[in-house]
Amino acid sequence: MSSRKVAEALGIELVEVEDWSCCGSTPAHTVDHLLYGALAARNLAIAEKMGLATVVTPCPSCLVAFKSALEMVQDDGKRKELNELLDLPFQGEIQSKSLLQIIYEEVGVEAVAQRAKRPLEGMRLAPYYGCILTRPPKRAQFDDPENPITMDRILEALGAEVPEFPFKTECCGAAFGLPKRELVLTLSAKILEMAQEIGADALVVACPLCQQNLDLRQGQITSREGVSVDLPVLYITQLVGLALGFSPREVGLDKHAVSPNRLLKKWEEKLKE
Amino acid sequence: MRIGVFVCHCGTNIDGTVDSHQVAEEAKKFPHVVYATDYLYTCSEPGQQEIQQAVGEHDLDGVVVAACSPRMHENTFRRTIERAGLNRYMFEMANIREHCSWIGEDREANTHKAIELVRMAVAKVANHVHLHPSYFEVNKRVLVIGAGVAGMQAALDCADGGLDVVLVEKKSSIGGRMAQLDKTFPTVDCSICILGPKMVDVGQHEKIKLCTYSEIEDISGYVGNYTVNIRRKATYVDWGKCTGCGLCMEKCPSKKAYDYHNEGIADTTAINISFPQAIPKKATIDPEYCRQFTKGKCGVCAKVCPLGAIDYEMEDEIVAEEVGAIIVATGYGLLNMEELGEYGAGRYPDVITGIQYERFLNASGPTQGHVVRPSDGEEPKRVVFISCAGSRDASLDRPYCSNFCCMYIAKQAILTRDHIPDSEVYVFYMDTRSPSKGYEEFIRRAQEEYGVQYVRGRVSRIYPKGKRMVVRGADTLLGTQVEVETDLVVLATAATCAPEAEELAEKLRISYDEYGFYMESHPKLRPVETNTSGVFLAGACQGPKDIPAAVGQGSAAASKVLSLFSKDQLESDPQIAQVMELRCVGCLKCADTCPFQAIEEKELPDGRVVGHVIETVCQGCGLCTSICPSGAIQLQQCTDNQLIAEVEALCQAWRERSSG
Amino acid sequence: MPGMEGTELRIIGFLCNWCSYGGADTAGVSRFKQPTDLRIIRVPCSGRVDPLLVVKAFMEGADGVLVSGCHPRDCHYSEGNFYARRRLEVLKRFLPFMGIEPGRFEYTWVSASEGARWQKVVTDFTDQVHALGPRRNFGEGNGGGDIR
Amino acid sequence: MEILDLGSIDRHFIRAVEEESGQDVSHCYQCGNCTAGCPLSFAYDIPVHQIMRLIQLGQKEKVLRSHAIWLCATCETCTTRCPCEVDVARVMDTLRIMARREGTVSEEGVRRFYDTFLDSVKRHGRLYEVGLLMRYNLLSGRPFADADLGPKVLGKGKLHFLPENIKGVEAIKGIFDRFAKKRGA
Ligand SMILES: Cc1cc2nc3c(=O)[nH]c(=O)nc-3n(C[C@H](O)[C@H](O)[C@H](O)COP(=O)(O)OP(=O)(O)OC[C@H]3O[C@@H](n4cnc5c(N)ncnc54)[C@H](O)[C@@H]3O)c2cc1C
Ligand SMILES: Cc1cc2nc3c(=O)[nH]c(=O)nc-3n(C[C@H](O)[C@H](O)[C@H](O)COP(=O)(O)OP(=O)(O)OC[C@H]3O[C@@H](n4cnc5c(N)ncnc54)[C@H](O)[C@@H]3O)c2cc1C
Ligand code: SF4
Ligand code: SF4
Ligand code: SF4
Ligand code: SF4
Ligand code: SF4
Ligand code: SF4
Ligand code: SF4
Ligand code: SF4
Repeated sequence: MSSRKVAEALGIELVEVEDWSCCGSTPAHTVDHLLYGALAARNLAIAEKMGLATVVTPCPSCLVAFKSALEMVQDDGKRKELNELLDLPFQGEIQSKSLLQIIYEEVGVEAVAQRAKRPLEGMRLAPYYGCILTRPPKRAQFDDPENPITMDRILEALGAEVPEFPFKTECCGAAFGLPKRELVLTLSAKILEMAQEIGADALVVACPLCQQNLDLRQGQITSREGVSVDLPVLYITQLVGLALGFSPREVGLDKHAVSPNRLLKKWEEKLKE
Repeated sequence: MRIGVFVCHCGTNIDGTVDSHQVAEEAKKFPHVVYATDYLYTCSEPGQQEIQQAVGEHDLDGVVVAACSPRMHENTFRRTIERAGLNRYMFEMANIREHCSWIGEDREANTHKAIELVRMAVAKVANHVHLHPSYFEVNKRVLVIGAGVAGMQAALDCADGGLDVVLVEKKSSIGGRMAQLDKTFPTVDCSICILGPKMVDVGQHEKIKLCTYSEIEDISGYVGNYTVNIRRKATYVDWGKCTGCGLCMEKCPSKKAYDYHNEGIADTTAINISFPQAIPKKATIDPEYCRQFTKGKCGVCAKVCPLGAIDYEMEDEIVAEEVGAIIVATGYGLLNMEELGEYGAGRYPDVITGIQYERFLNASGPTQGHVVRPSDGEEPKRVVFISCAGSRDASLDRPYCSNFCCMYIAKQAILTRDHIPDSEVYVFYMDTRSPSKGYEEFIRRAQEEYGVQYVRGRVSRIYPKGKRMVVRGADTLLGTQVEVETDLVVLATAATCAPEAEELAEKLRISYDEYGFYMESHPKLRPVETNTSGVFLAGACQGPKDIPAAVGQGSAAASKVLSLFSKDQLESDPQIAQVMELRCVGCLKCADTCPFQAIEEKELPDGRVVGHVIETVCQGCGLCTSICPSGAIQLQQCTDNQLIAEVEALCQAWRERSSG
Repeated sequence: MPGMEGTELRIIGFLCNWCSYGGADTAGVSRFKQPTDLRIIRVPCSGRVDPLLVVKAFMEGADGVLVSGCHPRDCHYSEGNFYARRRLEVLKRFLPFMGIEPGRFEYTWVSASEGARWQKVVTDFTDQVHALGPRRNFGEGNGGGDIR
Repeated sequence: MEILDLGSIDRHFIRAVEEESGQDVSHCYQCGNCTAGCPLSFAYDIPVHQIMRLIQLGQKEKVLRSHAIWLCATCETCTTRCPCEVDVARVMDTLRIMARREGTVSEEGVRRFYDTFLDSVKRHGRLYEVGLLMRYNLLSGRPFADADLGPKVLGKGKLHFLPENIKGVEAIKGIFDRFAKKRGA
């Protein structure tokens, strides 16, 4: 798990929420908003009981679920309904943030850069934020909805080259990988193509679902959409990890479908210079 | 006292949800009421005559009309009873329309409320006394703030009518936005060609004193007698000497100063004359860019100026002017396009605003009228216009329509096709708004004669693709997503209030709406008046409007001032504070509180000191009345007794209600 | 006139002529429906509202009193609303000592263009007073029952 | 093209959508921005602004039987950019819930996927990915879909082969049970 190691190295203390359960993400809210809220609220209630101030999640879908539950709990009527479903009462006195937000706001770009042992020089990276990390702004309360820049700033500070990437928030097809694969292929193809067009060596993501869609399916995209794509898709935490001095294996770069070896090689050469 | 009550139906406006007849019947039971009736339209001529008649027949000495808001017809009815021989202040209105019939659907509750409102009004009138206005001299000079086309028109009309005018303009030249435009719709005549002569007239008019590069510092006084302090900002050039020869501009080494007139599409020099037709044509140094100021050395302009006009030591100067009326014509601002993140505005050089495009189109603009793409200076072959960029947008807190952009888009689209015959022009729009004479025909011409593609749908996103931009929108008529690759995108950014409009309003004590546009006294019937007497509005400061409308309002405001000044003396409102000297203990708390310094110390023959209200200065706010420890100073028509009478009448009604 | 007894409470409003009274007019012109409890008294400026007048209204049996003026920097008389605010704030702290719940008195700002805001202010305040219910001790006729 | 009888406006439906979504559909002025930005527009049978229009006209059948509502990925583009501040994504979500209730789901595959997903959460407390993949593929009658990904995924230790039940599985079941009771199912 790259996130945990990186967080620790940045001085963020992560405690696993005991016995966490899946928040239900997209499927739950198409069934019922109350059920959706309750599944997320269960985790938050446990975290509250553990005395934690913030729940951090690497997954924007979970984040949305948490934020929705937190929104619901502000309303007295809805809070009552929620708690009728839960074993452990949920107070709503906790906040929820993405790991990216914690790194950007609490650690700070400069502090991250200062800890970098191996700057990301020579890498040309296209940051891809996905559709729900910063939108809608009212709920996300983080970064800019149209032109988010937090990953850009972190990567730049770590020495990478970050070109203007117009599709930062275009949708990759989200949860449709199984039920509507062709949609994911079409949408992900556009994003990958644009990244290649601007000469990126890799896409940088902050969401496991985006990562899956964009990384795993490149073979399918190439054969179905008739566009040849071959672009590693890395988590922002993995890149921060590399800069902090972790080995590619330590940050889990061996687990990707599209090998980042070319990128790594380019980087190592640049570092040697 | 003998009070008559007249309850209005206002057609069905009141009687629809209030039983006006029953209100009149109940009113007959109130103390002092000797006559009560209801009438279909009380403000109509027969309605007013009925009041006049009743005053005579029933020997009334006080009148209550229960009808619309007093803000609507108080003056109408005051005049009515005056014609019947009563003192016009022996009158009160009960607002049973705006505050009652229009806001509740329950007829019983409304009727009941109306009865209580009438009862309160009756109780107040019973405490009224005769009031008589006094008269004061008027200073027949007028201040016009803002020298756009509206302010210029107002100034010229006033000056031609014989008034002395002080015209204050923030920028170094008069002309306003219109001076930036290329051509004007719907006739497509050259903007500066029609504005230029007017600017010269203003500049040369012996009755107009021009204060450009100036702002209002503060204003005190009241209608007929205002004192205005004007800050004349330092230009660092002695305008008495400068001839506008432009030599300094040629030699100034600081060539990257922001060019306001060209909306930043070109740079200018630190010392500059904002545009060739500027009036007055004088140079100004922008200290933000001048090396003498930023680096402490240069002095080139001082060396080259043949007239020795440069003065780096110059400081702002405050000049006081005495005037009797004020016309505000400060125009509008434009939305900062960076608020439109989805269009990449501010990030992508080839996404520009409509006013920037005017400068590209303009033959005296930085490109001599050649339209080019800012990123590489090449001629665009495709131009996309996006209407309502930030207007009609509740998500940006700007739900209103900016009024003139539909029309100028059509104009710019036509001009684009004129300038670049092989160009393709697209307009994304939601509706086209073209309600004035010749306007709709103009938009049709853009489509029919000039082949401009109008696409009904909003644009969601713009992103760069190679050297071009991709505009992704919808065609809602077809129900489909559309995309077009283009060289240039022009945003019709929303018209906003002028910068610092609110601050100026507070100095003038006029109201503004939630967007910062100034509030007229009545949206239909008093469109250029404000609620502060002596202050008038003209042009886009009241709300976005085009040139014909702005000019019309300029003339209208001028005629209001001319008619105000047609009398040598003005009537003062007698609804002001009065000190009962017997009760006054001379603490002068009232004088400390009065925001208008309307209270002075007065020594009585017996040596006692009391407060004294200066009649013409008092504005009738009543602050003094609520601060006075001995109840000695009373605001006429709103005395303690009158307010208490209202409260008591209401509470009496409540008590009767609960005891059944 | 027992018609409204039980459904309406006794609410009185002091509104400045330039802003809030105009705002209430705007709400009317826009037909923004409101509860019927409120009776409005027009004053030139919220600064004209003597705290004693508010106390008087409560003594005489009002269940709620609302004062509304111009927005802080928008006063027709430059600073009347600042005076009003200062004095009425003091009053607000004083009311509980007279046995009047603080929720029965509000001081707010509404401009002449804010019809929708006025509708909300009236509705919220009326709801707030209804939540507190009618004042105890009232009905004897002299209204002074609350002050010992 | 059929003639739409404007007398057929189902006000009850409009109110239900408004209540459940918390949105005022009359705020939509048909600018088309949602359709313009929607990444899935290309796949929709009815563009999203027309979904909004059909709701305004109370056309319950057409809306709840549309494919579009099931192809929406809840990407929030429409909500983010709607100039009238309509939370369009929330409306789409509400329509899916209503379509389930009314039994008018037009995209069985998508619904089945969501159900299988939730079922996995219900059984194991977490997502049991391989189980989800297999169950879903079995149910949809294409057992080998995405089989090409198998080695890529399993070989890299990405998906877990055996379900990893959480201790609180009972607690999760409790949520589902109480929920079912509350909704009267
Ligand atoms: C791109 C574009 C194209 C247009 N094309 C047309 C067209 O073709 N035809 C048409 O009819 N209309 C057109 N218009 C509209 C036109 O610009 C306005 O109708 C017109 O300028 C309004 O005139 P105004 O005098 O009310 O305001 P302005 O022109 O804005 O003038 C206001 C003046 O007041 C000054 N001022 C502001 N605040 C202060 C202050 N506090 N103290 C002192 N001075 C101050 C300003 O500097 C300015 O000089 C266009 C507008 C735009 C944006
Ligand atoms: C159905 C309808 C609804 C409307 N609603 C609104 C609304 O809600 N709000 C709004 O702002 N506007 C409204 N309008 C527009 C409004 O009617 C006009 O703006 C307004 O009446 C124009 O006033 P006027 O004085 O210019 O012309 P008019 O009202 O037409 O007055 C002209 C007068 O001149 C007289 N006259 C004509 N020829 C001669 C002659 N040769 N010699 C002597 N006298 C002559 C006529 O008899 C008439 O009395 C509405 C219009 C219509 C048709
Ligand atoms: S007096 Fe007022 S309420 Fe009566 S008819 Fe005239 S406008 Fe209507
Ligand atoms: S300052 Fe001197 S050089 Fe410059 S324009 Fe004026 S007269 Fe000419
Ligand atoms: S002193 Fe300033 S304005 Fe004059 S020439 Fe030098 S830089 Fe230009
Ligand atoms: S004038 Fe036209 S472009 Fe401008 S805001 Fe109104 S409708 Fe939109
Ligand atoms: S506050 Fe009252 S008592 Fe004091 S000086 Fe003024 S009028 Fe006289
Ligand atoms: S009413 Fe009193 S405080 Fe107000 S202006 Fe007149 S004297 Fe001054
Ligand atoms: S973006 Fe909003 S206003 Fe525009 S069509 Fe869609 S829902 Fe309606
Ligand atoms: S949330 Fe749904 S309808 Fe809205 S833009 Fe995304 S996919 Fe389209």
